[in-house]
Amino acid sequence: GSGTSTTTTAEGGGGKVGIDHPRADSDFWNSYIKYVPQMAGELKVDLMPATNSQNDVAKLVNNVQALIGQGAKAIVMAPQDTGAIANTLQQLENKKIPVVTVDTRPDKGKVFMVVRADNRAYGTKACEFLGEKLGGKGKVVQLQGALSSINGRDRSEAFLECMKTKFPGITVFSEPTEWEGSKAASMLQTRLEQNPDIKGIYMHAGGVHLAPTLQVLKQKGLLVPPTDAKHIFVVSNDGIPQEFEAIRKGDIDATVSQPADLYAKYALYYAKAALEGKTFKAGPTDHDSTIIQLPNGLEDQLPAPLVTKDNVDDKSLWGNQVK
Amino acid sequence: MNIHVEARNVVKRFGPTVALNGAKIAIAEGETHALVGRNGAGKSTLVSILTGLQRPDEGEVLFSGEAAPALADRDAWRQRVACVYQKSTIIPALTVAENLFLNRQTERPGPIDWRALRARARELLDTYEVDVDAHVLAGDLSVEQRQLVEIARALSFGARFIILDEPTARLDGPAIERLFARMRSLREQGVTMMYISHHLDEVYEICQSVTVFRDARHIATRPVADLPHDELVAAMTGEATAAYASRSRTPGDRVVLSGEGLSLAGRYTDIDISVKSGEVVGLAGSASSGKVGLAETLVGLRKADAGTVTVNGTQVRPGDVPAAMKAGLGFVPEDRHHEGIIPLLSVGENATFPIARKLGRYGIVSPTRRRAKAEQMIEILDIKTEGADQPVGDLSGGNAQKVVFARALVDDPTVLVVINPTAGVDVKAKQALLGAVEDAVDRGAGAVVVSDELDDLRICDRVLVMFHGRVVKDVPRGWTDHELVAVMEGIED
Amino acid sequence: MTAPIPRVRLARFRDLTLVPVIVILLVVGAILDPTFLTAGNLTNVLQQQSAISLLVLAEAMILIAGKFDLSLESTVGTAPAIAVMMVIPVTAGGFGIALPGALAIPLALLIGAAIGAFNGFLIIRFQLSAFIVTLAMLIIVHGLLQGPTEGKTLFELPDSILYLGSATWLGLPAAIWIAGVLFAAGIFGLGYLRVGRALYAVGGNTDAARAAGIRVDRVLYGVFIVGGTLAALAGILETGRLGAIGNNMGVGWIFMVFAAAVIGGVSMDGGKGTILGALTGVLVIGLVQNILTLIGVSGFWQPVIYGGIILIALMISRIAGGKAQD
Amino acid sequence: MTAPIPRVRLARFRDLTLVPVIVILLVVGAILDPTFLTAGNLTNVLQQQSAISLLVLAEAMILIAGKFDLSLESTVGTAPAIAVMMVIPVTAGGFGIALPGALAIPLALLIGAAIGAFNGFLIIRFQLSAFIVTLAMLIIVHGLLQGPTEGKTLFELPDSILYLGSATWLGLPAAIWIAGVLFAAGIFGLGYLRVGRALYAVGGNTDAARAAGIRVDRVLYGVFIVGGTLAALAGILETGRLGAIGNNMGVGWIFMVFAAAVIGGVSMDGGKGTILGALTGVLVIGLVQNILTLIGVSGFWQPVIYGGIILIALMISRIAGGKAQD
Ligand SMILES: Nc1ncnc2c1ncn2[C@@H]1O[C@H](COP(=O)(O)OP(=O)(O)OP(=O)(O)O)[C@@H](O)[C@H]1O
Ligand SMILES: Nc1ncnc2c1ncn2[C@@H]1O[C@H](COP(=O)(O)OP(=O)(O)OP(=O)(O)O)[C@@H](O)[C@H]1O
Ligand SMILES: [Mg+2]
Ligand SMILES: [Mg+2]
Repeated sequence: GSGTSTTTTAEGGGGKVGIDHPRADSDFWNSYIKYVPQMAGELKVDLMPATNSQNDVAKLVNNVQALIGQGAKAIVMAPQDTGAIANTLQQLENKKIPVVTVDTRPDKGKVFMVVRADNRAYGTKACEFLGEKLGGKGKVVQLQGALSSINGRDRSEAFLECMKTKFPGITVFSEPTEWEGSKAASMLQTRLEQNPDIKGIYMHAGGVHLAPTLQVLKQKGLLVPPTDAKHIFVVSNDGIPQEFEAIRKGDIDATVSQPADLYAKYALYYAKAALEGKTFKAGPTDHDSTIIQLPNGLEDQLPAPLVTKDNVDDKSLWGNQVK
Repeated sequence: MNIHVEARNVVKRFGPTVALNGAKIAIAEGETHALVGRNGAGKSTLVSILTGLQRPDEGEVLFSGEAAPALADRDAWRQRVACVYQKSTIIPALTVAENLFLNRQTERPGPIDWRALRARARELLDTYEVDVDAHVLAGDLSVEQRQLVEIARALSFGARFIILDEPTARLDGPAIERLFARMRSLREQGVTMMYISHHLDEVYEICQSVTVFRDARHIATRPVADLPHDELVAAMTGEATAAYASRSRTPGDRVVLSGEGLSLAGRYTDIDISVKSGEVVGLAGSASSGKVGLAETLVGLRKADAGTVTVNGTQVRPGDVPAAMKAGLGFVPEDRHHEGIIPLLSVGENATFPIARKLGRYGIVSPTRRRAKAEQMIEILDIKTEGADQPVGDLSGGNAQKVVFARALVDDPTVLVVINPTAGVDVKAKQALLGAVEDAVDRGAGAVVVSDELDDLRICDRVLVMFHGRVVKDVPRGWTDHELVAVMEGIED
Repeated sequence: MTAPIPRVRLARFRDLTLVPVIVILLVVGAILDPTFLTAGNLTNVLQQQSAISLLVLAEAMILIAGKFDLSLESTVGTAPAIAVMMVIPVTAGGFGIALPGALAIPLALLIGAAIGAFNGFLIIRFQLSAFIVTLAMLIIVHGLLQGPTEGKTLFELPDSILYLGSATWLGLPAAIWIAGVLFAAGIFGLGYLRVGRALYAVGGNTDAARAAGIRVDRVLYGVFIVGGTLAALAGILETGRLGAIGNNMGVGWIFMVFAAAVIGGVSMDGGKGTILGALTGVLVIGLVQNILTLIGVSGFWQPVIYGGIILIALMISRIAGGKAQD
Repeated sequence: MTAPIPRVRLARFRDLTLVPVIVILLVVGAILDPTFLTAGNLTNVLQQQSAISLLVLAEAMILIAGKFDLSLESTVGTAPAIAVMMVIPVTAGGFGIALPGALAIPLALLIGAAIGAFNGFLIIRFQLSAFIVTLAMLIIVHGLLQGPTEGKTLFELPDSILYLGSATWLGLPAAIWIAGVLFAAGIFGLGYLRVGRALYAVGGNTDAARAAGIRVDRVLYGVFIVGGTLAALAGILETGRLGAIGNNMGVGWIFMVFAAAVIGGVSMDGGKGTILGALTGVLVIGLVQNILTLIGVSGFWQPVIYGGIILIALMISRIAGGKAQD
């Protein structure tokens, strides 16, 4: 186990773990969903059939109630609305059911562990990459996710903040795409028409933004190698195999690999640990991450490496493991 | 003589209602055959079966001795029979021209030549002397103009058999005359026709034989010449019925309804009208005389451009129907489908909307009291219905009209305005409805009767004749048909 | 005078065409999962449906009056959010007006009523298409949540607004009581009150209703305002249940609301349907969702099963109702 | 015979009530941003709208025939996706049937037609409410994309299906040509062909249409099938434009489709409106979106402005059209 864990009770890890998936229509989450049963097998977690709240926190609440009714002793969830889950967390705490949240950090209510990578760090990494490539001046576009999603907002705010402080010479256009490829393509196309001198793009979600962006660039004849002066530097976010493919081909330059496999693995790991009565403390872990203390629990901040042409073939990246 | 069209032993049920119960009809080639019967006797149901819109539950239809085509084969039906249905088949959003040539806009395959279509339509309208522009939207026409368009369309098919289901219920005298002239010339060309009307004198004027239906059954088929008027009525009603005798009375002094200086652009100008308690005032006029527009202003359905309306001493805000009703007005609108009935609601509810506030306290409407009141109205007006809870939409045309009447009378109005009150109602019902108007007046109400039918106007103490939006003459009781028509046509004075 | 009686009975039963569906769902649910028929689970189903059921109640009334309101779903989030932002401090995301916390609920209801009145104004006064007006309003009203909050969730809420959605009265969640009472009022009002019957008249034939002395515009304004207010109340209940107001609250509900109303026998063409029928529609939708959750159907295929069940319920409601649907 | 002439002219112009709005938008756009009036930008607007415009064309026809189809938006993604999965290898996410790549487009169109036919079957044969049937189908058809793909985006597409949406013909994107030709066909067909006029008759008064010998059921089946096929074609164009088929393709379009059709003068009650009018509706929506993007309105407030403009366009269309909307 991790260096910071201690077992307080002796009764071995009994009890079923209920899990709710946040949505079934994005590549990243689908990879996660696929990893879950695999990791449950490896970790020997007694997993109940998963529910899916389809990006609706009200459904999530209903699902959690049903899971408890069916005898779940620990819950893994990924609330996409981090406020509206407060009451549910309160109820779960009253029932002494530990909760592991994945990807998002609830604003209020007790959690046993938050398993996530730092979304603000994604934005900052993308900003730093683009800033350096552009030499601190020029114009960049960020294709945002949905503004009502905490992750989209974190990425967006961190990106803007970093640009403002570190690269004040760069102008940023922010396009709210609602995670829709169609909107992304239209907005990018329009923006490039208006500002042909745009030199960088940060996409919040490779799954939805990658293909439309490449298609727009191709149509405009801007899909050229970095050595060409017309090249537009593109940073993506997620780390799906297609992004790696694009990096290899030189179509895009980097992506932030959001660890779908580790999300699944450590979510289940901590759920099981909670049932076994283990507890954790802030500090570094045995898997290249750091646990930090939150007012309402702990958070294991998993590494989210920036993938470029240099490390795109790294076997440990989750995007290189799926098929 | 060859039988052109025959229906044998037809049974048609609608849920619990038996609309046709072993009914039959046989129409000889080239004759104009009347079908008469009381409201709800099943006439229109037979029409829908004879035109292939509905399948009979039992029985068969033969054209010239051959079995009728399959229901799906609309073209075959259209070659055999054309029809003016009782319910409008005009499509309001399309132009008159297109309505006339619906689904036959082109003579040859290929795109529609709109100019040619309009020309054809104009020609057709001219042939039938229908004074309507071919390119206006049918929805902008008056009820009467629409009816004329439907007739022109049905006659234009060149079918050898034409059905007219109450075509004259919405037409005025001259228009009826034009229709009859047309029908006579078609008959000369050997066209067979089935004619449905509640105006029995029309039956005698235009038809050679007549079939009577009563209670969903065939009662008699006779040459009209062999069947005197009272026998025909007796066959229809199942009992001897005397002709309606209007009553005489002396109007009171109190003015219960008055309009002063009323004008509405394009409809009527500078009208003064006043109706006393115990008085029936008729409003007559040929098409577009403005009588309906005026009546609708009096009841609040329309706002006049100028002038005031006073109901029972209260000056009513223009266009405020509830206020007029509160002041003591009851009225029957021109078109029962448009402003009369709410088809999905029950007979009882439709009849009692104006007195809903009296059927219970605290805004509650007691269903028991509503049903009791409704049953009373059903009784008084002799409405043929399964009961107060039947949706009005399921009633036959004339019975639906009686429900609208019930709504007008339910609150014991001090002022009664009825527009085309007997449109589509049978002889006996007509008597009941005119009687109901006179009863209300005998109880002290004042009434306005707007009608194209001279029979309706006979109960009036005086008739205001309108012509091109102005009252041209105030005709006292005792007029002859000829005199009144002359004034209406603007021939006299 | 004997024939009419069966007819009346039949007409009454027409509201209840979904009862067999509900019974089948209860049996199927009980077979598939032992938890299903427990009091706890069924209470959960009712509680989960209580907020959306108020929207169904509102939409059923609006549909019966022959109109349409898509914007209700946006009011669910916006009305309580704006009300809350008027009472909480700036630090918690408020406007800085800091009105007393006790005003949160009345304010929310007022905002809901105002949105309804504005819809009514555009539709009645300008005679605009209700579908498109309320579609535009759906977008605008949601924008009025997203704009001031800048997409953030409000989670520091005054206790007053949390109470209704989270309290328990006599062993049952307060939300169930509230929805139950309002549905009872709706059933009574539309069945026996003058103003309720006027909705049917207006929806069935507006011109005839006007000619029968009903103040059509007033009735329509009323129904839009009541609709908006009920949507705000739904938002308040949901706020209490979730403990916060997210930017997505209510988003996507409206389709389910229509589905519930229509399979419950309310016509999209106006003048037809009952509140009791709409209630059975809500219950069917709630039970289907609960069973799908309990048996853990794969999220990917869930929509197919779900949509399929709506279709089946629709067919049953059609067959039992006997008439073509509009 | 002199008075009628202005009336006819007016009736013609009624299709074009949105032209002043378009002019205003062009002027406002030109003032706000110099890029706006460039050929490049306007071409972009047309290209961006070409896929959704086909949906508007489909929906306008269905609305004119008096029906309703919400499921078109799901067909946009599902038809091309299923077709693609029938031609690509398992490794790329296919079914493993691996039909020839050239079949992708015909297959997609066929799938669209089949979805339309199924909608028609339920609505016409069982006389179910079109709104709710197609709502259920919206959910189901989207599930039929999400289920087999397990939510993954299809990236490896056959060239054949990418071609139409990305090619350029005579200097303009092929998608614009295709949409243009289909709109021209629609304007001609609904204006000058008997079958097109039959849509108006069916939508205006079904009984009257039947009495006039129009095969109502056949017309309705036809319009649903054409609608589904156009939606599939829209999906093909969009696939080419985006280079991949995501699970969200088409999702959320249907509201914009209705908004475009209705502000363009097509009635939700059937029998009224023209394809030309619908086209102006699409253009208004496209220009508004483009201008909002160009001037970079804050994403949070964008919906409010956007919804507001729809309302304004609706009012202009109402005032210029002169009649109450349904
Ligand atoms: N679609 C229907 N559903 C239910 N009942 C119907 C329907 N159509 C007709 N009926 C009933 O069938 C009976 C016969 O109606 P029909 O319309 O044929 O009468 P009619 O002789 O034409 O009367 P009128 O002279 O008033 O037009 C009536 O009792 C009517 O209520
Ligand atoms: N909805 C309408 N819109 C425009 N003009 C109308 C409308 N209804 C009737 N008119 C026209 O107004 C004039 C007066 O009509 P009104 O109905 O008052 O007279 P009327 O004597 O009852 O005529 P009719 O017997 O043709 O109904 C006529 O020229 C008529 O065609
Ligand atoms: Mg009849
Ligand atoms: Mg008249």
